[in-house]
Amino acid sequence: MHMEFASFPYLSSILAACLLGFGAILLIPARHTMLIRYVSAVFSGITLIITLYLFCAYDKRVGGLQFVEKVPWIPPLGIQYFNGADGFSLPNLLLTGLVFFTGVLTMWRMETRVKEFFALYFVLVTGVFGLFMSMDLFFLFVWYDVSLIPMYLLIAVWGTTRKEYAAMKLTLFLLAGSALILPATIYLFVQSGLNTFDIVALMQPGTFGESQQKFAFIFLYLGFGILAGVWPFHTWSPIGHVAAPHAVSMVHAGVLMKIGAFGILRVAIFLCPQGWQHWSQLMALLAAIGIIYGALVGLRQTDLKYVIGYSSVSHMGIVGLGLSTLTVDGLNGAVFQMFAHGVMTALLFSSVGYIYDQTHTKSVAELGGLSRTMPVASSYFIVAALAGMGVPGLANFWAELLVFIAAFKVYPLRGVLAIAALVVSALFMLRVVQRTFYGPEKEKYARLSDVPFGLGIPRMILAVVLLLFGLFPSLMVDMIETASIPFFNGLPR
Amino acid sequence: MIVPFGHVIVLAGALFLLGITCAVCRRNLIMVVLGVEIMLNAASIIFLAGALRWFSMEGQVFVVMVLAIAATEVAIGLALIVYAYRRTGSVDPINFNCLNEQPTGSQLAGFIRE
Amino acid sequence: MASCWIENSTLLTAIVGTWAPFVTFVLIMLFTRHRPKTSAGLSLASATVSLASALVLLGGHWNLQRPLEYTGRWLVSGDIYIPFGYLLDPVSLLMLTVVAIIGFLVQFYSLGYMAGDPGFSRYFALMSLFLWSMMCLTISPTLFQLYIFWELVGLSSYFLIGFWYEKFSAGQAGKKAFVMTRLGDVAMFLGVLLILLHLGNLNILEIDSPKIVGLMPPEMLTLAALLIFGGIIGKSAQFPLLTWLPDAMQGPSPVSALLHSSTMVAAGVYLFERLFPFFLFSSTATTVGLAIGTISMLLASTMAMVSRDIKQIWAYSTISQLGFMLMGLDAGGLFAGAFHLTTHAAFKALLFLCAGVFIHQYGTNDIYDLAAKGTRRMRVPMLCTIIGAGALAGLPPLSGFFSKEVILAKLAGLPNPIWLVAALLGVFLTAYYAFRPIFIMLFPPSLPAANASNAAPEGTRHRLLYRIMVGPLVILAGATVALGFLQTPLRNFLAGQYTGLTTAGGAHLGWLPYVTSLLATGGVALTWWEFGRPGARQTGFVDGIPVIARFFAERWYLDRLYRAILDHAVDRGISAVLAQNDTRVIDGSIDGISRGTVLAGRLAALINAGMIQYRLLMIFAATVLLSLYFFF
Amino acid sequence: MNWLLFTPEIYYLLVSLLFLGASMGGRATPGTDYIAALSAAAVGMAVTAAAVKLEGSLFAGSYRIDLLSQVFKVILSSALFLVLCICAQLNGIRERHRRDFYCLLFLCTVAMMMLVSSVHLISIYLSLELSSYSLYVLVALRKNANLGLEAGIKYFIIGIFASAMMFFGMGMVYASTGAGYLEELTEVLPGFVHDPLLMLGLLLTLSGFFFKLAVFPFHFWAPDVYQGSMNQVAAYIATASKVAAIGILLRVIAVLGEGNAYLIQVLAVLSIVSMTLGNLAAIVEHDVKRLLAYSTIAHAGYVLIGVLSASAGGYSGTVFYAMALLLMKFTVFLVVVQVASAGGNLRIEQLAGLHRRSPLLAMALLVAAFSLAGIPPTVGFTGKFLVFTAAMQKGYFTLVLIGMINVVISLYYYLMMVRAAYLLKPDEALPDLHLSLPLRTLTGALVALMLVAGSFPYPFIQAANAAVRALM
Repeated sequence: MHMEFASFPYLSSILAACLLGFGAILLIPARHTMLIRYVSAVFSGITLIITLYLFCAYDKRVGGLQFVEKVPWIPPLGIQYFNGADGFSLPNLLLTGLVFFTGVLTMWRMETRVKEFFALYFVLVTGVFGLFMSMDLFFLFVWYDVSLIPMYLLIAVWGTTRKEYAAMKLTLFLLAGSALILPATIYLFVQSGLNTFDIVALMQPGTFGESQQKFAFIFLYLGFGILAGVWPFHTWSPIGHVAAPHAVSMVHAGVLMKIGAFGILRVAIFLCPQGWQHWSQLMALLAAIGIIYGALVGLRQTDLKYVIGYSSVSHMGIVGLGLSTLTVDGLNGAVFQMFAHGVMTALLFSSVGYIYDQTHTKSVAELGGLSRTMPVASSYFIVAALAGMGVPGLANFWAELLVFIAAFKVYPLRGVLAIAALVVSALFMLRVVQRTFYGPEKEKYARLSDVPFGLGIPRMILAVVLLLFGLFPSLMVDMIETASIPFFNGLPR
Repeated sequence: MIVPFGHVIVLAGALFLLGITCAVCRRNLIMVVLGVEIMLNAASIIFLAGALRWFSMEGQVFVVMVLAIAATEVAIGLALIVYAYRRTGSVDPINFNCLNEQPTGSQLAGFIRE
Repeated sequence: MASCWIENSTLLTAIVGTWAPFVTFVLIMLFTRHRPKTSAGLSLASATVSLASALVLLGGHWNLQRPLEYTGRWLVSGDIYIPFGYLLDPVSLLMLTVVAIIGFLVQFYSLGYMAGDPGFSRYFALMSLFLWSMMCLTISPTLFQLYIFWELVGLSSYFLIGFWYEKFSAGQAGKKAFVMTRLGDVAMFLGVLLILLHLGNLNILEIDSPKIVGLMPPEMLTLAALLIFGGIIGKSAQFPLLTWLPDAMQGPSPVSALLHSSTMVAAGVYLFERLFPFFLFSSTATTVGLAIGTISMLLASTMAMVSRDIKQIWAYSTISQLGFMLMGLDAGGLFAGAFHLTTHAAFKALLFLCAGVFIHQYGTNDIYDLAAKGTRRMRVPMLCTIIGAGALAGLPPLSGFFSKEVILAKLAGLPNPIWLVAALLGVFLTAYYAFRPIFIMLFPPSLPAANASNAAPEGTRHRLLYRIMVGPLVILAGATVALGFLQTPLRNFLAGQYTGLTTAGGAHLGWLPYVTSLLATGGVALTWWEFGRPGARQTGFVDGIPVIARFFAERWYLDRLYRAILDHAVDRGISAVLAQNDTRVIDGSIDGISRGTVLAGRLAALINAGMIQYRLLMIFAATVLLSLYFFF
Repeated sequence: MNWLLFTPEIYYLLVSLLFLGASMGGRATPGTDYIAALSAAAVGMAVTAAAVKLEGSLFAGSYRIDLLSQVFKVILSSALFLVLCICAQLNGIRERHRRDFYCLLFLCTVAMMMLVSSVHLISIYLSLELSSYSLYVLVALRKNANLGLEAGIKYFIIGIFASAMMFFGMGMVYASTGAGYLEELTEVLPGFVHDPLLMLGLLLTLSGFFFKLAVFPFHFWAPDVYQGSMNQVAAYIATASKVAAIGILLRVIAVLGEGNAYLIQVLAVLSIVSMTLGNLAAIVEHDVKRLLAYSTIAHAGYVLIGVLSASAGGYSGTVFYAMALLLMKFTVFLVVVQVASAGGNLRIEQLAGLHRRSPLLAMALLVAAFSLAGIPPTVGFTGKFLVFTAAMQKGYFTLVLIGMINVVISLYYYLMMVRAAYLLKPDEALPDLHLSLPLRTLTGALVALMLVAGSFPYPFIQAANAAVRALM
């Protein structure tokens, strides 16, 4: 067996931290809930630190894949345990670390079946991490499924509204996506004739013919697109968001939907660039519809989480639009948007989580005047809502800006439609803010307490991240460019 | 071969079909078993035809073997049927269809529908 | 940023001046939320710094030959280059100074006005946020930067309008303001993108240079100009997006004074000034702009004539005056617009601050109520209001007279006389509505007993607050009077801008000033007749025709129209249909598939449920089918 | 003749005869009998494992010992051992029938071992019948006679019907080619590809294996038999019997080989219908065993995908799949046997609250269900992946796609089991389930094995490859 490690296996140590955390949680007796929480926080904190380190340690001048780890896994089929990080995956890894850690803190006060919850949560995140770092198609698929399956129990056991229905729907939907991905993956493997699942090897120009690329691309696009909330395959997501417990909503909207978009990028676009060019019109159309549609439907929603859910559909449409533009800017914007939207939704769900824990309702109509009782919790929500509206100074603005510029250049009409949706998204976000936080204080909520400092930490982290990348977008875009520009230069013209 | 091979095949096929008809149509477990025996015999005819056609003894060995097998089969079958007759007083296959209570499925369907 | 930014004193001044408020904002939000005094001190200090730096910059570059531009990399993605930087030229320096001065005065005033408010710290943080974004907007060298801060001033406006968020209507008004300006912003964004598409970058100086005509086809240029004008319409509350501004008066009065009269809403006009040559390249765009300006001016005037709310009257007058500015600019008078912007900033801020004093004292916005409670006894604010209203009405020798005169002269130079006529009508109406509240407040039908409420509030604390508030009034009143006489130096100062540009010089008509002042006086006189003279019924001539009065008071039913569109077409229309589509069609078909699967499952189970022989038959049949497959 | 080659079979036959003798006389001693059977099975496993490297042929070449057969024999002997592991409480049958039960179980295992070694039509038919007869009786042994009897009769009738068809088919094959040995068939087949008689004969011949494997349309016995027979027997049918059927199917298909487009197409049709029908029917099923029967039918469809790929990869994938099936099916049955400790049937709702009653069993059920559904990183996924890859190499994209869609459908009912175990609250509080230490170890080991073999499948794939090499 020939192994290859470029340096200390940082990427594997992220996975190891997750798995060790999982094992530790399993070993702790279920009644020591506090210990389980601390263990979870520690291990998730470790992953955050490693991802942060990787994000900073990545050498942007060299670019390309770094922190590579390669171990043969199933040699007859050319399957390798092949991890690497590049400008596309690092933002997502960082995002996962952030959401993971803050998610654990958000669920600090949860009391039911704590042990099982955190164990499953760790499994979920392991899959997500694995997917973002894997450069082997087989492993990528494995991680994809690993990250989906715990969702069922996480939602069905700890969820709230229509939880079983939502959990079943979500699981089947996403598995249906994988039903499209796996055949296409194997198809590519077989057609390449290279007997390898190595993405780097498969993405060499000329590996696949044009018709093969077109054929495989549409399967991969739709398969991953389901997870990315591409219209009209988005309906699982608002329902899932609503039903899931807060931390799971955070991971779900913040990271899981990114998996879909990342899959489109890493698998579909990397391996089938000609297919990408062929289908980009369709991608742009679906994305533009998704953006407007999500915003307009969000306007009608009365449940806080539904609102966020539909805003996610809209925002993921922006990612899709960026991916469809076939430009560097579009890719930059799309990846940036993955990150920014992830942090933003995580912040939204985290805030809603706190509010729900206090008031026990998510209905916009019942809430009101919360700014008075819990100004800090409200301001976190408002910050995230502003980010969602694309207000400058927060990370989302830049991402959307890049995508819109690219889209406007390439698809003027669809670009204009998408940009017009900014008004609607502003309208529905502000409407929620207005009805939930403004207005006279309600008697029944007058006695609720604001976020204590400790519980505020996760939201603080997320808000600071939003602001940081909002003020210094170069930090992110320079990173993404190390991947997007070489990728474009390598494309066959 | 005196009789053309094709004729033997047709004969065997007809016998086989007869056996199947017997097994499918008769409302009596014993007759069902008998029908299957007829099917076996039809197969034996084919083997014999094959043996003659290829001048090999294998086909006849088959037939000998299957005689034994058929005997075993009938032994087990009759044991079961007699046992069944003792318990239920009937050998009508229709009386042996209580297992598959119709799945209601309404609960699951309702769940899907919600 | 240029590597030697420390050494370059101009740049350093600019950076310190613009970013000090931001630092304040962050400090207040993070650390001093619960220490109002510290927050106010910080905020005022940063406003002082900004003011000082703005004055230094203005003084240091009074004789600026060509624009100074400093840019540094902010974001590079692919072929998009977004710099952050500073563009110092007469237009931006003048605006910067206006913003800094009024910002400083209003913050000082707010010490008194907002004293004791639970959100005191938050207020100053938001004011600093606004100041920062407004200043950065002013000195933007690229349209990107301008757009970014354009959005940010909108954001601070949203928060400040909804400052008293417990009042439901305040939050609503903030939302309305944000969304309506967003509507314009989207248009502007598209226009910006269109320019980017053809020009490759968004440097304002390049956009203003004649080479753009070669780079953009004329129809594209017109389209871009019109789209950007959409942004101006939104921000400056012009027709048809004008209804948010009166509602924005839900915010505290100093906010109205700073944001919603003198600076933020003027940002639209400022943008026009920035892209002045660009707009002039497209005659269609200027004509549309002229029309929009005129319509807004007249429309707002009519609305102001019937309103009873003092702040709303001034808000309408703001719309109307912004319309005036746009008319002047569209007529080709850069100086006309800029000068009126400056004088308007002074006198409108003055008016709002005065109104703030009244409201603070008596707790009502209604002019009749105010009159009945005895505003006329508050001598200084009353006098200042009269000065401000005089300037607004264009009475000589107040500044408003001079700046309006410049605009009218430009309009007179246009071939079509209708614009001049409309503008003169506007002058008359302005004088009428400006003095209507004055006379109502000066001559209430009955006065409460003289001692019941003293002119100056009692108590030392109250007196202190009152003094704090009155201070800026006096300064602004002085400015209102003085600015008119600074016309020539300002004209010379601005002459450095866009030197290469030749525009149709305004006709210098000797009779115009007289006609203007006559009309203004006439307006005032009519008001006096209706409201001021002893025994007046204090109802305007419009009130005599209820239909029209109602029409005006309802803002020409524009608000209702929008509401209806939003409620019926968007909310209950498209949105509802789409939501239904989501649950019925998409989810429905998915649930249908699931149901179908279950149904198929039941069928499949049925196949497996028959008696033994039936199964044998099935086996046989299936085998026969399969063997048939062989033969065919 | 080298009788050493025949050691495992002889061993199991002897054990079976011993139990036969014991059943004729002496009082029933359940405890001792159980220990004896279990240790006999354990020893048998060792014997079979020791014989794994043997090669040769017996009985005039009609019986081949090679790596393939030996690997399958190891799997079969471990299946027997595993099934005996959960026979500690044989509440399903009368005490006096215990020895008969063991006797038949061992006898059946012998028959299956012979089946995977058979290379002549006669030996195939003989061993197939032998194994079936033992099972007919085993099914009918159930104490709750109406269930067992009905299941037994159904199994018997459908079984003999299918075997008659098979025999008829063999006759046609023989008559048209004159070949009795599989090897001979290999040689003569290319000349007869367009002979409809032969094709029909082959199809009918396969029907016997399809019956064992529960492939449509020969699957009709499965739901009733699983439901009617007692839990342990159902477990045995679901594991050992399937493994043996897969083994012999591989041998036969390897002979029919490539280039037989018609047959491949028929297999593809059968595979698709089996998966779809099985999965659909399972959706509305509430009886766990019946549900498992349908899932078996579906799995037969997946197995066929590997078989019809007719390539080394497909065969080795199929062998891997057989091992995977044994593991995961058995794990579910272990849970069923433990939860329904009284020996009755189990409805899904009765799994309620399992995660409290026994977290270990709940987890085993969870992992096994996901493995059955084919979710990574479990062994079920790896098996499916191998099979699908092989099919794709032959260009059967649609087949793989349909297979994946079926995975989605199947996930629904597997999730229903998981849901019951983790979500539902039992109507009345049920006592905790205490497993004995060996059982706990066994359960843990099974779970670990499913995960490990799923994540590190390479050694297993190597073994499967080696076994398959005997076929090529």
